[in-house]
Amino acid sequence: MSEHATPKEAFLDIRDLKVEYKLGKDTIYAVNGVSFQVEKGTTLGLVGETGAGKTTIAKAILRILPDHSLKMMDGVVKFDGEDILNMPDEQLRRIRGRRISMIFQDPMTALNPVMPVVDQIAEGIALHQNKSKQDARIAAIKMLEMVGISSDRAGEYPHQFSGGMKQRVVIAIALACNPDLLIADEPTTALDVTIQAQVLELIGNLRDELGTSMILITHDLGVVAGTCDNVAVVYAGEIIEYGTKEDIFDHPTHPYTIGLFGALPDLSKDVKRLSPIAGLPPDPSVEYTGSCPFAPRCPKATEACTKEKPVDIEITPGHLVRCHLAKEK
Amino acid sequence: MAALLEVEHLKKYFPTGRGTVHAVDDVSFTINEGETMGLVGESGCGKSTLGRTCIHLLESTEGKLLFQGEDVTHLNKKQLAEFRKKVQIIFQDPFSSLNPRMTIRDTVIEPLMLSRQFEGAQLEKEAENLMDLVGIERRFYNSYPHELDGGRRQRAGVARAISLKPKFVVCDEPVSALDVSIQAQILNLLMDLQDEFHLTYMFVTHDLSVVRHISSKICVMYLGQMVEVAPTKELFDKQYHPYTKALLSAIPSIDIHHQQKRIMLKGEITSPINPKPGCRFAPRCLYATDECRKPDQPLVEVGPDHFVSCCRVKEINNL
Amino acid sequence: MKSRASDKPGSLAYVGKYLLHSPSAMVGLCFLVGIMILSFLTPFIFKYGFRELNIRAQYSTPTLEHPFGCDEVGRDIMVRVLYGAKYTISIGIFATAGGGLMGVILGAIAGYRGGLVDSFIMRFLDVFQSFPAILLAIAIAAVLGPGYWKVILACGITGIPGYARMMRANILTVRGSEYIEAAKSIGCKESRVVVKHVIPNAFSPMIVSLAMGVANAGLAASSLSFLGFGVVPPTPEWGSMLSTARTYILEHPHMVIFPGLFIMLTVLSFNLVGDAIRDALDPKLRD
Amino acid sequence: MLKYVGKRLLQIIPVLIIVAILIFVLMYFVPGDPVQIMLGDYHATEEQIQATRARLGLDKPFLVQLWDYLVGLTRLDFGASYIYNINVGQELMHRFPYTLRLALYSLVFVVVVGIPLGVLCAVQAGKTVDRVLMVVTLVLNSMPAFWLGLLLIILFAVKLNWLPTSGIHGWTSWIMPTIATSVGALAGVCRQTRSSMLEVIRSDFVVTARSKGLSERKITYGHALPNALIPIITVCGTRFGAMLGGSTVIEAIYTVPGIGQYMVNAINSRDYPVVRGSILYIAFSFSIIMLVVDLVYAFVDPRIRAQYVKVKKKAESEEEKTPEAA
Repeated sequence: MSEHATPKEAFLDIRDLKVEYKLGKDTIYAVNGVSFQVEKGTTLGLVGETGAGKTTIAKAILRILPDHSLKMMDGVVKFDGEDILNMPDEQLRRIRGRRISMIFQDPMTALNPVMPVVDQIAEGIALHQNKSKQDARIAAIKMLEMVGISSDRAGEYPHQFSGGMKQRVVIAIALACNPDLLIADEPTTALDVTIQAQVLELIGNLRDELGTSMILITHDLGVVAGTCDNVAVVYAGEIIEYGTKEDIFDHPTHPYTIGLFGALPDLSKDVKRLSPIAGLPPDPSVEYTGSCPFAPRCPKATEACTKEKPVDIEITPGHLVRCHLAKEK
Repeated sequence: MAALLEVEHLKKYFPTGRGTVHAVDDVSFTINEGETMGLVGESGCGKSTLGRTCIHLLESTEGKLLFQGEDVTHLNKKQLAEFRKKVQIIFQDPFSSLNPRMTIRDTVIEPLMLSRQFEGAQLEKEAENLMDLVGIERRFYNSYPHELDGGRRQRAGVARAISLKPKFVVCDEPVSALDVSIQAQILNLLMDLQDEFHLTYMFVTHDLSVVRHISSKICVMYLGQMVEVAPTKELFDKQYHPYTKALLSAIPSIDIHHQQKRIMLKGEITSPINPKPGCRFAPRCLYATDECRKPDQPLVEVGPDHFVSCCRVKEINNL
Repeated sequence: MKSRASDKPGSLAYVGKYLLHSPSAMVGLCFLVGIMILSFLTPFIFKYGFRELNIRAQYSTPTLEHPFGCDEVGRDIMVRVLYGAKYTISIGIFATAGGGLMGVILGAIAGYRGGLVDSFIMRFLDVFQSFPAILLAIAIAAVLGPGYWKVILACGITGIPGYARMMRANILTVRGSEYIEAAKSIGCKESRVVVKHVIPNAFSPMIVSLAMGVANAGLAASSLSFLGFGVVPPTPEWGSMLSTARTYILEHPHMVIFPGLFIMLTVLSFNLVGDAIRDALDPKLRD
Repeated sequence: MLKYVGKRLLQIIPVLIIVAILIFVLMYFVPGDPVQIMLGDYHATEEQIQATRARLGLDKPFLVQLWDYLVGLTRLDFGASYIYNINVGQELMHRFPYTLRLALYSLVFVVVVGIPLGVLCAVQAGKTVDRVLMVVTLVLNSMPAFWLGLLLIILFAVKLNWLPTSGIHGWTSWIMPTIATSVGALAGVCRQTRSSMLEVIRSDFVVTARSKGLSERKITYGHALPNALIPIITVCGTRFGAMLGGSTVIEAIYTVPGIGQYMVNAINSRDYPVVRGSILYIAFSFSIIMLVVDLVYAFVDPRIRAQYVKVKKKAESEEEKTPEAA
């Protein structure tokens, strides 16, 4: 496994993270040795398709993966110098929601349907800022106004809000205690495009205002282009390419990254035919220990790709590619 | 090109406990033979309802439907059976659109069998040809839908839809449940089939980049009303309706060096239940005046085949 | 996606295969089949008949000769208990089959036709649903009087409203799904849509509640017999045996133990099988 | 809300009328003459029989009898017992407290023990506690209540001599009936709580709650349980309704002078006014309990509440309900 070129400890430092869980009789190899860093005040985009392991990475950072199916979690997750994976639960709970918080994909299900929204926000504030219930409510209403929901709707229940409004509530919950790191897991996937624009702008503005670091998980390269500083492309539970936004969008190097761009209908270019990536997404119940997981679908695969697992190659400073072919460039 | 489907002042209302839902409210357009019309809009705008109403999966409340020049607004059982052979639909969710208790082979065979054009071994052979055509491997012929991935399931849905060699296919968000890499495979398949069988598509979607790729003409809907219809190239070059402008500007672009300024709309889509007269977009529109709230908004022709439903289109765009 | 040998999802063959691989379901099934066979074979296996009086052995506590002891007129309780198995089990099965069939038909009609027919059927069932199940069975039994077939009728009718509601709900779900629209769009006649697409998919979830229903019907039947509204003595139905034994409970408590134990084991077996069927049909609940 | 309750109460009336007519008609045509049974074994003369018929009004034509009965019902007059000549309504009122007490004690026992056990099973799903409890509740669920009642008598009354065998003499008399009535329900509630908690525990909002840093206890009882309550309430309500209708077998075993026993005896002696009266009472009390259950739903779930209360026109909240998928 590679070490990224950052000798000093980053704000969030993840090294060789591995997560496996059980699904029936199968073992799912969800995350297979992922390492990356997030510096203070920057935004990292985690891009990949369904089942690539993006959400698992995010949940592992907060250790909120479901206990009943989790089989193995290994590696190092260091947040501001503290080791998250080996921390006692009590200490971890003081970090969750206060220093690291999360926005979830589906606003329809992420809110407790039988609790007024203001209480769902106030709960975290009361817990982490030692405020009385009354004060926490006042602070929660302020949060609601900050995300563009008028205070007279504070006592309403989630079902009384539309999708976009619910996502605003979720954002308010996440930012209630002014966290240092925000993990946004597909925050706009369930929303319409004009609402997506509103929500992305809201997240972006609040992030800049509060100076929060962010990990944005998405399958949409367009969203990444507008929001992130650095990008990690995830495939089969591995980061197969990592770099700045410019590295990835201007010089995509891994055949999968190139394939993703080719498969995407582009608004600014005219192509008669799309060039899809052949084959199917990888089977997560197979562990690719001795080969490149992308080899079966890769148009440029050589014999080496099926026999040896590629390691990260730094083709330009900070631009890492996990591919045998990157060497030749 | 001859017109294949002409839709005139089509309306589809649903009575509900809380009032009448105006899902499709006075929509008119024409689709020519062999072309693809993209129907775009956000969730709840009535685009799926419109697609289904055009092919008699839902009965229209008011208006006129012409198919190959014939009036097909009202059909008796026999006419409907004939009509069904010419129009088909591909659904969004490739799981719920396949009967979970039928194998892929049975799903594809069923329409062939019902058409009575094939028998016995011929039936089997035709079904296998179809499955081959859409790219389902032989080993999956006898699989049940839950054993397949989304892409293959959608291929089965496509095979069923084209089995009777229809003229017109409504594609209702056929790729929105699929991943980017699989989405491209299905889009290519649909385009290949269009060339091969001279199909006409109505492509219903919320994804503007997909619709730009596949359509020759685009119709934008908002809350049951058509706001703008134009040839694809023209629409992406120049939009006239304030909603179309906002919609197009909101699409995240993958061009990191030219991120355009987004037009932010106020608020969210309002209710289609007993809507107020006039332009449905008016409550969110930056340019709305009292005039916009009058009933019977005009459809303005702003260019060749380019229509906009906005009474202030000239002032807004300095025409 | 790994492609296993294709079994039609939700089909009986599929459920059967699953049951074979579930230990608890196999235990339940073996008990039921075993006791059913024994029940028919008692005259050939045991020394005593189920009606055979033996005054000398009156109130005998369990011995080697009479493993479960003897009753107030010296009949061998073990023989009687084994012989009586066929009543509880068959009542459970027949009542559920009959009630289930009626319920499914009514529910299917209500769900598919909708409108007035639907309201009429559902209002009619409301009348039945204004009673708790066991009290409804008692009320019906009160009207019908005691007897084997009458118990089946009482327990069967009791089950109808529940099955009908469930079937109706399933039909409504299936009817709204896209594959039904697809079937219409490829030109299926309405009858074909119903028979080929709607009914099989709507019925599949019913299997679970029917399996569970057998246990409930068996339990209800023995309660009826216990109260004297069901199968009456001298037939060795377990509930009626308990009803008799109850009179002697202070002096001869052993008479109470075995009939009740076998009711419990039988109901438990049906429940085990039912649980396994639910697991087979609802993979969501596994893991 | 009040309007909804009123509407529901009005809906109960036609159901009760149909039940009344149905039961009257059915019992009228059932073979077996109550007068014969009343006058018993000794040879009654034809005059005696006729006199009794006339006294009970059984000599009138069928439709007249039915009409008299229905008119009586509007005055809440259920008629008098053939055998004891006591007004059925009064007797029901007299017996109701016994049935109510037994039902209430059982409900409390079921709720206080069953729900926490179910929560425990869900939280510990797959671990030893859960596995053991699941087996135990499955066994208890399969146990006929009357057998359990008899076993309790053998153990606590016959062998240990701690509790009275039957009848109601002081609070100790309630212990065994309560246990025998509630054990099956308790097992059912425990299993239902477990399964609906398991479903809720995996939902996204529980993950949201966890990511806020709440303690597991707060997540379980503050977020998960309130969302898992609806099916649990259904089970509790149905069971309570059944108990309130009279725990027939239990009342029979322990000779609790409740409504269940009243009806069972009446059926055996063909005391039709009593049977009709108790059946109507059962239908009425069960319908009321089901109404209460629906109101409790509304109390725990604002979405259900919203359906009952006339909704204010709120444009945004209706967005998701457009028939796009229709």
